[in-house]
Amino acid sequence: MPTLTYLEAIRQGIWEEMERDPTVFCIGEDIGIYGGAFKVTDGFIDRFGPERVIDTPIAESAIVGAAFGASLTGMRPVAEFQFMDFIGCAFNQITNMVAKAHYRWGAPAPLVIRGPSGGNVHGGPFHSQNPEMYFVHTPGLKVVCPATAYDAKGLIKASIRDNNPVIFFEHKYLYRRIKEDVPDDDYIVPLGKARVARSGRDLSIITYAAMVHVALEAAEMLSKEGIELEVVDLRTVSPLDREAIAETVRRTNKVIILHEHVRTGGIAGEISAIINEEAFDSLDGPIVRLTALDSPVPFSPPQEEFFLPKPNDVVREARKLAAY
Amino acid sequence: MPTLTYLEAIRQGIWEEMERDPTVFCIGEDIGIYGGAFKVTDGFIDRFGPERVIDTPIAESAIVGAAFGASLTGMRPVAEFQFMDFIGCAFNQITNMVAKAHYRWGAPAPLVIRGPSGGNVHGGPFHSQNPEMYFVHTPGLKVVCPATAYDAKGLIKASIRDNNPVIFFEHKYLYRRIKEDVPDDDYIVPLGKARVARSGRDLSIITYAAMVHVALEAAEMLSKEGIELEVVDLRTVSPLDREAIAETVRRTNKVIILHEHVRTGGIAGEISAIINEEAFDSLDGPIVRLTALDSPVPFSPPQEEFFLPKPNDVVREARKLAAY
Amino acid sequence: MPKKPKARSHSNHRASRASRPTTPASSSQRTYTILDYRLERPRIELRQVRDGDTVRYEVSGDLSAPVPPIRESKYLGKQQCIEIYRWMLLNRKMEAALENLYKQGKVVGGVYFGLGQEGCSCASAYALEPDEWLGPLIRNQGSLLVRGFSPRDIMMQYMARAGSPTKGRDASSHFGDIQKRNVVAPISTLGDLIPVLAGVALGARLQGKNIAVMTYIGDGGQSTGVTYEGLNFAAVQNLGLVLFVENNLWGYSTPADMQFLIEDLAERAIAYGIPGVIVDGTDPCQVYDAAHEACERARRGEGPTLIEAKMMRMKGHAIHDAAEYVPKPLFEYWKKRDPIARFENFLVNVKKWLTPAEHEKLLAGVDAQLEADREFAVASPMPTPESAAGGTYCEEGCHEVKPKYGVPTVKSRKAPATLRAESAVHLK
Amino acid sequence: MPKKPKARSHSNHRASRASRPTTPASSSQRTYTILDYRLERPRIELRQVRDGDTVRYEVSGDLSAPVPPIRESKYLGKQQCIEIYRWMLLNRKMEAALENLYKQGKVVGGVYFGLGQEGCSCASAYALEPDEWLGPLIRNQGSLLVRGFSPRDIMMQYMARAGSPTKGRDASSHFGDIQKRNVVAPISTLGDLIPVLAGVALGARLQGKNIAVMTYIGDGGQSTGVTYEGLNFAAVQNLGLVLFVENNLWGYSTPADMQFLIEDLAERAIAYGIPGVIVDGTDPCQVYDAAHEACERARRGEGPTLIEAKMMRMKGHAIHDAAEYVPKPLFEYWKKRDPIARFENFLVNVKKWLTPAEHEKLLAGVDAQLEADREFAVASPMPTPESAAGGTYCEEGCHEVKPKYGVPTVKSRKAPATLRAESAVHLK
Ligand SMILES: Cc1ncc(C[n+]2csc(CCOP(=O)(O)OP(=O)(O)O)c2C)c(N)n1
Ligand SMILES: Cc1ncc(C[n+]2csc(CCOP(=O)(O)OP(=O)(O)O)c2C)c(N)n1
Ligand SMILES: [Mg+2]
Ligand SMILES: [Mg+2]
Repeated sequence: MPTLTYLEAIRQGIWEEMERDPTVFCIGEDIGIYGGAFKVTDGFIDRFGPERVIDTPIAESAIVGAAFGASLTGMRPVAEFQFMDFIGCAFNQITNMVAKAHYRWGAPAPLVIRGPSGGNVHGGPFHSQNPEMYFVHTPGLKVVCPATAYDAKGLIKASIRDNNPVIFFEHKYLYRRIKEDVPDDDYIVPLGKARVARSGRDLSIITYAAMVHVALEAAEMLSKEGIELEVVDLRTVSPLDREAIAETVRRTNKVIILHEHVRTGGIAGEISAIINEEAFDSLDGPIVRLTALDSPVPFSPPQEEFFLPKPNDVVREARKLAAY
Repeated sequence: MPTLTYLEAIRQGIWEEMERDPTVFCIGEDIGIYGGAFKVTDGFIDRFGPERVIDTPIAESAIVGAAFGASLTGMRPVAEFQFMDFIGCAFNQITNMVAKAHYRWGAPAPLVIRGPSGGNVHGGPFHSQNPEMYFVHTPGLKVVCPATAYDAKGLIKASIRDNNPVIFFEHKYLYRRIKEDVPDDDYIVPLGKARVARSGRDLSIITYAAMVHVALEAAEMLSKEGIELEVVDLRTVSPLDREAIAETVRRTNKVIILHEHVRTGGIAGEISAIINEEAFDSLDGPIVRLTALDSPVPFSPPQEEFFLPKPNDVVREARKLAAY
Repeated sequence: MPKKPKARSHSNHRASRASRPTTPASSSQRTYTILDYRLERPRIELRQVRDGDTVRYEVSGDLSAPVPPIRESKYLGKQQCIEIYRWMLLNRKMEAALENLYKQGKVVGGVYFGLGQEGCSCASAYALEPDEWLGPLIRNQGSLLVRGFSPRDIMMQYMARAGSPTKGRDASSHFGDIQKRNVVAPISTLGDLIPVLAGVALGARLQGKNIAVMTYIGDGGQSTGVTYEGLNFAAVQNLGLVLFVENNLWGYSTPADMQFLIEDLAERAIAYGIPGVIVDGTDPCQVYDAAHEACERARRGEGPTLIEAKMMRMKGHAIHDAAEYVPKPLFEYWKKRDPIARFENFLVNVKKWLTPAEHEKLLAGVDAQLEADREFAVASPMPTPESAAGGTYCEEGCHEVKPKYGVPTVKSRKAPATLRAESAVHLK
Repeated sequence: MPKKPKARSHSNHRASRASRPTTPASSSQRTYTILDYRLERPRIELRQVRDGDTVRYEVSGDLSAPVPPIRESKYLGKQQCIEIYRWMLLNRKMEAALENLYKQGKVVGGVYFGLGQEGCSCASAYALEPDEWLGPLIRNQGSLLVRGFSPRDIMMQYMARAGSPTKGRDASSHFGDIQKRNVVAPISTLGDLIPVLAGVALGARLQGKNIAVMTYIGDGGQSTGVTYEGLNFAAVQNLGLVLFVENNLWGYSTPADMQFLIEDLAERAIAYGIPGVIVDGTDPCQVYDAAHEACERARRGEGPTLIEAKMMRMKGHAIHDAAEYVPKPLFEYWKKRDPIARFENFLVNVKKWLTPAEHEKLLAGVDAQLEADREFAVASPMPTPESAAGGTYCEEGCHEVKPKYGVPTVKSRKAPATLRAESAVHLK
């Protein structure tokens, strides 16, 4: 099995889908000859030609609109956003035109909007955001946020095959930092299913994307103190895997929710509510949120580090909660 | 004290601020001679002239951008959105340009974006939405949602005087349906402070805007059965009044959160998390969410009624929770 | 700068653009072609005036100009003209029926009218082939009829009935059909359909077929940024979009003059490097001819066309709006240019393609159809409350997604499947 | 439709629009004025070609055309030309210093360059008065210097230091100042500054003063919808916006030809009904003259101007980008048109406004200033981690908001304070 980075895995997933299915095509800014700002579509134009790897003007509403239109004819567009921070430029098109299409008039919209998100790369306020909650809060969309190379490939393939619009957030911190064995063949990871990234009996940490690695690092440290963390990687933040969330709480009775986006209105709130609904009686302590600060993402490294949740924060909160 | 509708109260609040402060002006679509789709600025152009009551092209990003630009010179623009459903057309401008200005470069942005939101008027998927969560989840913005005529006037005045960008959601179902005595003089209702709309000892219901009236109706019904509901009207959904939330839970130990917007990623999640953080030990039962369904707002009356939370839903859930 | 971009090898041939400058670039004068089909150019001015305590609009100019004749079509024969006329009648009479249903309290919400614009809706949609696509706006109920929806569909939409095309979930012209009628359901926010229709043409082209796709935007809605993004995208991608800019002088209460500074919205075509055309929107022959030529261009793979149709919204924005802000003389001026009355005169008196008896029969047929549809619609049930649930997502087995025009043929090219040597990237 | 909208009584006088058609409306030919200041019009074509396994760009055309002279300015005297030249040098050398700091690992993130565009940034900003406003883009670091920021400010931004204008919170040219220098901090998404600057002019006008406000957009960024919305808003509101469209042939890796179909972006002015001007962006005298005339129009309350500056981005998108997609001959062609070398030749050899000795001294002064700033910036501390917190909101006492140009004078008009008789409204 070849060893691929997270980025290579996504690239391979899209490539394979384009080989397999002639209705799949890519559209976005600088994705052709340049291969995209992060090189996810490197070489695609050479293989698939400019017909299926379409460089567009800088016009995000047009990109999403055109992708949706093409999907109505039975195509499966994969639209790249150069940075997910710019998704607000297509917000109306995504949340009103695309997300509501199936409910209103029965039009499936099998399109994927994908691109890099996330911080810890000193990208500053406009190249580090995690805007996924806007879309989790919009019925009609699915929202996918892989944490590993294996999942990245399997989830992008599942997203392309899904008959619903999927917003696919690629964490740019992970693009080249994680590497693992990824099967060369055709597999998918189903949307809406979480995975237990590490089993533990003492307390659960529910998280996804880059924060999975923060949680795992903390789990390693805590394990030495005899505190065994269970790490749940959501993989898909919409739809959420309510069953997996409830199960882990029933097992450990204590839970930390960890996310990289800003605290207020974040996914931790939603998960708190779900736990209340599904497993209130299993709770032996308050649900703890560990999140970024309620501010834009600052640029300067010491500030960004302060802004983001770190393994030490997890360790500190886990100790407190374990002792509760 | 004159009796004013919710709409008249908002109109009076803006009018008074324009009389008081020459830096206040209005900008939006059809707000001049027509007085706005709902007539909130009826007569304003006659009194204040087209210089201060600016009819714009249909261009929401331009409206917000221009309002922000004017605010940088020390003006206090009040921008009307014809329906808050269209706010996605200015999403990037609001969340990236305006919301982040103070954090990034110390520019206060004393502007108000106001307009009608909310359902129950058979407006269909694009004239009934409650998009406030998108902005609650965006640090740098304040989000205000009055439930009464008195508050509507006091809150719009406070919003105009605030040095931060405020998104002011006017519930169109309430515009002409509620009427109360509203002082003719200058008062404000401070942002960020909830109020207890009805005191009760058995369980708390935390809500805002039109749902306050649903809660009060249910409270009336439950009171006859001996269940005393405490109704907390948040008034401002960002910043949230954490103190008021914690207090009511400490008092009643059981809580229902009621909102009109879709369930997943809604404010009930955030409030659940806050309660966990501030008053976990006071909880004698699971936090209950009562919300709209996770779908667009359907048009047909029986469907919309099914979609929205109703007094009977509150009664049913309150009985269950009281018995927990 | 690199001048006159050559057609990129992969995109369809870039046709000569009708609106490109014909004057030498060295002069500071540039000349462009804007085809103008009109037989009259109204000379009327609107201004905002203060009048005692209030501010209002006032018109002046040549308000008593004679009504122009219908311009004979280059393409339409007798039968087609009569068909279009019938659609126009159906459009108008259906809206009259809706107004009645509203008065009877049967309509949920408001009613939108295309009064005075029937010729534009019907004759434009008439230029499309069945396998081509249309995206209507709120006033293009006539276009929907031409595309094969029935008056009962629209009536049931307005009455929020279970049998409506959206099963009660949405209102008015907010419906579509991707199977048979190839109509994209609009959303309220204006301009968003433009890139979507461009995308439909892109999808078809990827499947090997250049089709015409048509949508509309108002004098107000064309101020939105997405209009610009969408039309520019269609232009650079050479997609067969036919965009009707329906300049009916008002965007809700706002006069067109407050939306833009230029004289004719067709001038905006210059900025995209595509053909711009002006037609009298109350003359179905002009509308059809311009639409037909634009569709033919589209089918030849020569890219989009912007057609400005000049006319007047003859009612308020919707049924609640009495349009008191519109100066009365403006209504009177345009009332004389009623598209149906003039087309009737053309068919019955000028061309004598319809005898009075045939005309009567045609009217009666329309009335009968509408009456039957009205009865059907009124008798149809409301949706159940529970029908609000479900359908937010396309679930397993709910739809089969397959290419509409044929499986795209894929050229096989050599290229390495793996990422090339690690290159420098934006933010590591 | 109502023709030639009269100035609405309340807005400033609508000046004659340089780009309005001069041909009679009855012809289908329309002629517009696009002022073109250039002394040469490059004739180069770019195309996408397949080359074995890969796809790449290729240029052809008159690549060996002689370099044009600097066009003598109508307005700039000796002292001003030298000042602009000094700003250009400071701009370029500061960016060279940034490149070095980057290589030394002192820069956080990337570096953006305005190489080849210094004349456009500096000469345009030079046309503004101190109490007027500017909104820079990422490559307009020269404009920021002209507005009164120092090289150390920009260096500290790139090094994310505590003393940077944003106190470490943002990068590159992403800073502003509403107190003294009247600069709006840009955000990354392109085009959003355009309505914002229009709004600044609106604010000033409400306070009784017509000012010029200037901002920039690239050949790529101008494809965004907000560009259209913002410029159209400025046009209809008659606001003194001076928009420089910096056409440097590339938007990241995408050639300008793939952003639009027209030959010159100045043609887009036609669509707004405002003057469109073309300048050679490598000639500071042309840039200044066009900017000055546009600013004067703005100050007279005559509305916005679109100025297209033609030039070439002489590096990659940012420091990580080697721009391998750019055909080498294009770099060579534009290298010969280096704005600094040509302006130096103009000042030293053509006009003899600078003796070689004076020129040496000027260069040395710039170097010394940069060296001092570099040292200061490098020695300055990083922010504390805790400084990330706070400041998301403007708290009590943190800022006083007051009108910058004077309290608006308010006309007193009679009008009833209460809502008129209940009128029908949209959705009750
Ligand atoms: C983006 C957006 N902003 C505001 C509205 C509210 N609105 C609906 S129709 C309308 C006027 C439209 O005018 P026009 O485009 O000229 O179309 P017409 O009604 O004249 O056919 C407005 C402002 C909207 N639908 N979309
Ligand atoms: C709305 C938006 N989409 C995408 C980007 C990413 N991006 C940053 S700069 C750039 C290219 C800009 O090209 P141009 O406007 O020509 O400016 P130049 O870099 O040539 O000065 C792109 C695509 C962005 N900043 N904003
Ligand atoms: Mg209109
Ligand atoms: Mg460029």
